[in-house]
Amino acid sequence: MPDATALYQVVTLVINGVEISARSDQTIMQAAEENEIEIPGLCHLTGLKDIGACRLCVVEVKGAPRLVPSCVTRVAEGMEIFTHSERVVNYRRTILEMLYAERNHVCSVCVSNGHCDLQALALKCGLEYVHLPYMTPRLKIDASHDRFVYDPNRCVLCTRCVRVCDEIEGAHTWDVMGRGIEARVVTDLGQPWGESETCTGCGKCVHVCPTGALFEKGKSVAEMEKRRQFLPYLTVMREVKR
Amino acid sequence: MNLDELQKMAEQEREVKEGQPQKIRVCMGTGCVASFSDRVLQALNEKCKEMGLERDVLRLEVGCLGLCSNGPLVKVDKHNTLYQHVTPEDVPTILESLKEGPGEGDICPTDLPFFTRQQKIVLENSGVINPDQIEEYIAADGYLALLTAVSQMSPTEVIAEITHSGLRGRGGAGYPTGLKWNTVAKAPSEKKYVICNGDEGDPGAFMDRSVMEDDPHRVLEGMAIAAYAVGADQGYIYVRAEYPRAIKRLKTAINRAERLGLLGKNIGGTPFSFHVEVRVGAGAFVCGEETALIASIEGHRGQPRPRPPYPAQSGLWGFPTLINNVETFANVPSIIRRGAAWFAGIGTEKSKGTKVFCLTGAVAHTGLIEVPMGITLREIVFDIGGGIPNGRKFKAVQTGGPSGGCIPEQFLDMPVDYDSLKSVGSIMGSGGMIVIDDSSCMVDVAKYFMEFCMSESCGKCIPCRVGTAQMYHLLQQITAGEATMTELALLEELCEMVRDTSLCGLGQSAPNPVISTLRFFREEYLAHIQERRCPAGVCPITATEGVLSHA
Amino acid sequence: MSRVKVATVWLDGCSGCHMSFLDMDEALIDLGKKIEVVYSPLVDNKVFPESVDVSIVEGAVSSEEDLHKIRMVRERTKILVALGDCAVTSNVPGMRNPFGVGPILHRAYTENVSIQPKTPTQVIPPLLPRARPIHSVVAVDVFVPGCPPSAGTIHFVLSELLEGRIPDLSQKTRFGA
Amino acid sequence: MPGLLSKPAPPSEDKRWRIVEATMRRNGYAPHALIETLHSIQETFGYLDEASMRYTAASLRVPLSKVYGVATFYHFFALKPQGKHVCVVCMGTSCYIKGAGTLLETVEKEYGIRAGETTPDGEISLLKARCIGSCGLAPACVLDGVVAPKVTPENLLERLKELTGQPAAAQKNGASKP
Repeated sequence: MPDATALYQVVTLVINGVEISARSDQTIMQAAEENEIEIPGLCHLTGLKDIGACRLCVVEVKGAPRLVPSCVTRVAEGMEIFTHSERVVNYRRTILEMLYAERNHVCSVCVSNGHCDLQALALKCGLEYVHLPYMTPRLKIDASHDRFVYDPNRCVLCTRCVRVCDEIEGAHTWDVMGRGIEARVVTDLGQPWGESETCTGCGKCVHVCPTGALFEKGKSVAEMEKRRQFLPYLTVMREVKR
Repeated sequence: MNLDELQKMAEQEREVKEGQPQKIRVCMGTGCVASFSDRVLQALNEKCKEMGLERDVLRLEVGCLGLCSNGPLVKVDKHNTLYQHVTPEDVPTILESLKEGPGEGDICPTDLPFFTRQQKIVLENSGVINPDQIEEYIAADGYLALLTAVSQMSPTEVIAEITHSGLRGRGGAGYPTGLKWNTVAKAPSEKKYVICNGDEGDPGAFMDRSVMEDDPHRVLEGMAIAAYAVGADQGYIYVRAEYPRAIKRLKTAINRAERLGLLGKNIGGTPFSFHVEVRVGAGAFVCGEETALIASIEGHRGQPRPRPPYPAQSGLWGFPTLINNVETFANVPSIIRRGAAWFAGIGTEKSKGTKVFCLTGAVAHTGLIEVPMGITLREIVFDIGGGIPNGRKFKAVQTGGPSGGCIPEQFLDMPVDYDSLKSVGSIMGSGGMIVIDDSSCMVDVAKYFMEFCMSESCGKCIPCRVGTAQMYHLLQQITAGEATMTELALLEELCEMVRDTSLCGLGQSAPNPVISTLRFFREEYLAHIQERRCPAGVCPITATEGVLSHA
Repeated sequence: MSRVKVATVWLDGCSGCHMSFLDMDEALIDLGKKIEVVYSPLVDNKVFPESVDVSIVEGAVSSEEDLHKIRMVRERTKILVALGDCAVTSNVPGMRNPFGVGPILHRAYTENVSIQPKTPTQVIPPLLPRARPIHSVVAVDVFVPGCPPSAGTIHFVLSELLEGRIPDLSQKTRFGA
Repeated sequence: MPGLLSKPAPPSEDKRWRIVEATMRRNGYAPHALIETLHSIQETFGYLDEASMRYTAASLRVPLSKVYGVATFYHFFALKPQGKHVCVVCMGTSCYIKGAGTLLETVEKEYGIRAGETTPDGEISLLKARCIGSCGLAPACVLDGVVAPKVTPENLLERLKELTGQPAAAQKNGASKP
């Protein structure tokens, strides 16, 4: 719900040649969405804090020296934005390819086949094949939890699980360990998930996970559908309480 | 301590110095200590005791004398002689020279261009004063600028002085310092911070370490002046854990300065207060990026965040924060003391003042140099550095570390300033300058830097995390003779993409060493790919057939 | 008008893509008027012709033999189609890649075998260090992801090629479809 | 969870925990003192074990996974004890172009360990450094805290063998010391 006392102005800007107006406290992504222009994003999930990490949502802003991440960049008066220029469309495809090449994403045997954000993005961005060499790391699956499984082979390090656990559940069981290409999401002190003393077993991480990296035990190929209705609900309810 | 008292103390200190007996300076910079100058000092102390000269000969532990390659260095003030490659066995000869004058011993000529072509501002006290003695810094007009600023200038006047001096950030990109200060000063907030970035992570660069070790008060004074100008009362100096000596000296320096009222509460008897704390880094190059550095001070993983908002608006714990690097702050006291016009008179039109470089690699004289902006690369390499040893041929100068590039021979006469370096695909960076001769393979050099960026990438954004790893593997294929032109095309494509889409400066500049070597040394890449041959003979090319043999 | 010469090739895959090809059912009859299948595991001809208009390849490149075969196919083919996820991404055959050849053979022929555990050294072509997608070995003209791509997708690909167009599959099929 | 609401007790009776506690106290047990505290533990005990990370988490009220995330992000922190002797090969640019790669390979080959590892007998840990700032003396190594300038593969092995008390092969062959 918009706060009537909030300090914002209405600004006009141009997205893909179309003049639109937006509130000055909105991000480019929100403004575009309201005008039915879809900008792809992966680390972005409405209800969680944006971190501008996946870079899929980068857009061109006329006069700006660099591409800007639309999930964390606020609109401004007179901005001229191109969300689907040839350059950014190509970059998006390469970013997706990087994810496919980084870990071992084998869609045909994945629990999330057909319900996967990464797969959907690949389709949306016209990714037909991966021209980068596959890096095929060897990563161990953690099935120690009695209800859930963590398969790092399918993790894209979007940190949605980390954020939902910290921001919404308040347990902060997940975090990222290591750095660079060696980075992994882990529970507590890197021990098996089933041994975590902080995990409440709420399953929020499983349902915000864009891929089959976190899933419910007992689900077979293509059976894991994620339910995320709780996220906007919880967010709104908390705002009301405040 | 107020301004009058400070000046009186400086005067007294200088008088004491004048009346002092013979002085022998032993370089205790990290380079010389690594060559065992500590043993030389010990021998000197013992010998003096033995000869009963303890009171007559003052032995000074000083910071870096510059010419690290010829260490340990010992300087005798009386006849202004610099002894090089000193061992404990040389001590008697040196003591003898106090009576007889310099005769024997391995004497380093001080009229070398290495010494005469330098112009010292930041390093003016390095190798001259004992960094642990605040009195020596005060005798060299230390803290005069700070007390003058807080007692006689308004913050606006201080910023104006810095702006007019034309000082630009010495950390890399060269953002105008005055402009940065002004933004922080104008940010509306009760609380503000000043951070000194001492996380010098470029391999092959140690200027900031030297400044922090050899003249820590200069950095603290610069920070305090900045704090006064922008309205901050708390500062942090973020130093790499790899620099234990710098950490110790800074902590000592803060302590001494607080005791004299030159830091802490009510500096110089004015209402201005400024507290400084040392924060120790823990081995992450990316923490040189300002938002990552802030995250690290806050106790988080050192991962950058998108800007805006800039730290000047929302930095440490969300408050406006000024971040400059060590060398930038070290310039400030001199500018305030000697005036903006004096500083602006040095250097080129757009790059003012001097720059400290760490000259290493394939040159005769390696070490720390401070030169006016606008000097040519040729002067640095061939005059100051004394040229390429062992009859080798010059190939390139690498500047800017992993974010910079390799500059080939045709640009040797180019003046060294921010814009010229940028125009040839490199950057000023923090000041690493590595001379490369024809025994090095440029593809191998590019691979070296890519490995660096890959393992220093924080892993937050995809282009940098995966892109640097992909590029490193491609370079590995090329140096192993397993690559085809397809791999080269892919490498070039990734360079562009990683540069344009990465979140922070590390990723955005990670492709630079590849881009610049591809631009100037493309034939070396082609030799590896098409002829399966490393022209410099560095890469062990073993592949016999195509990409599959090692896949 | 002579019919377009089409070959289908089976590398390291489960033959599911060929099954899907056959699933075109009655559409095959119409196609048969326009194309001639000159080489395929589905027909008797065991020699790959010197010149082929379209080669449809299923499966990843996993062994020395696959490598030899795909290079030969590429040389003799005008338009090469990578059919299905194994050909496009290496898919299931590629799942061995993180482990390396030695441990995989050991697991398959020694660890999980009770009678005469021994890794065969003859008859079977040696495995490449990694199973690879076709495009990492030879140039590919058309990528048809899917596991397997549906009969409709394959029909669309052939129809477009017969019309002289390179099919745009970006919205028609995807990895794992 | 015990120790979450009350002040947690150190993992052991070891008096050195007082040093760590002093660091936390000086920082008011604030969560942002995490890195400082880990430094203090590493300095005191040589590495960070699970118990010490739990203690830190409880004392500063920082999530366990965050402590682990920070401890593994920074290369300076070690989660395993180091060998009796530590050999650091500087991989700074100057050292690299003067052959630091060969130095590293030599030690790796001789002791069968990779950079970051310790020999099974716990004698030697081999580490890489980004730049130890002794570029003028390239290639340089740090052996048990002492910088060794202008190192060659031969004299590096010799020095390592001196450290571990084993006779150097080169010495036996009558090669002169550096």
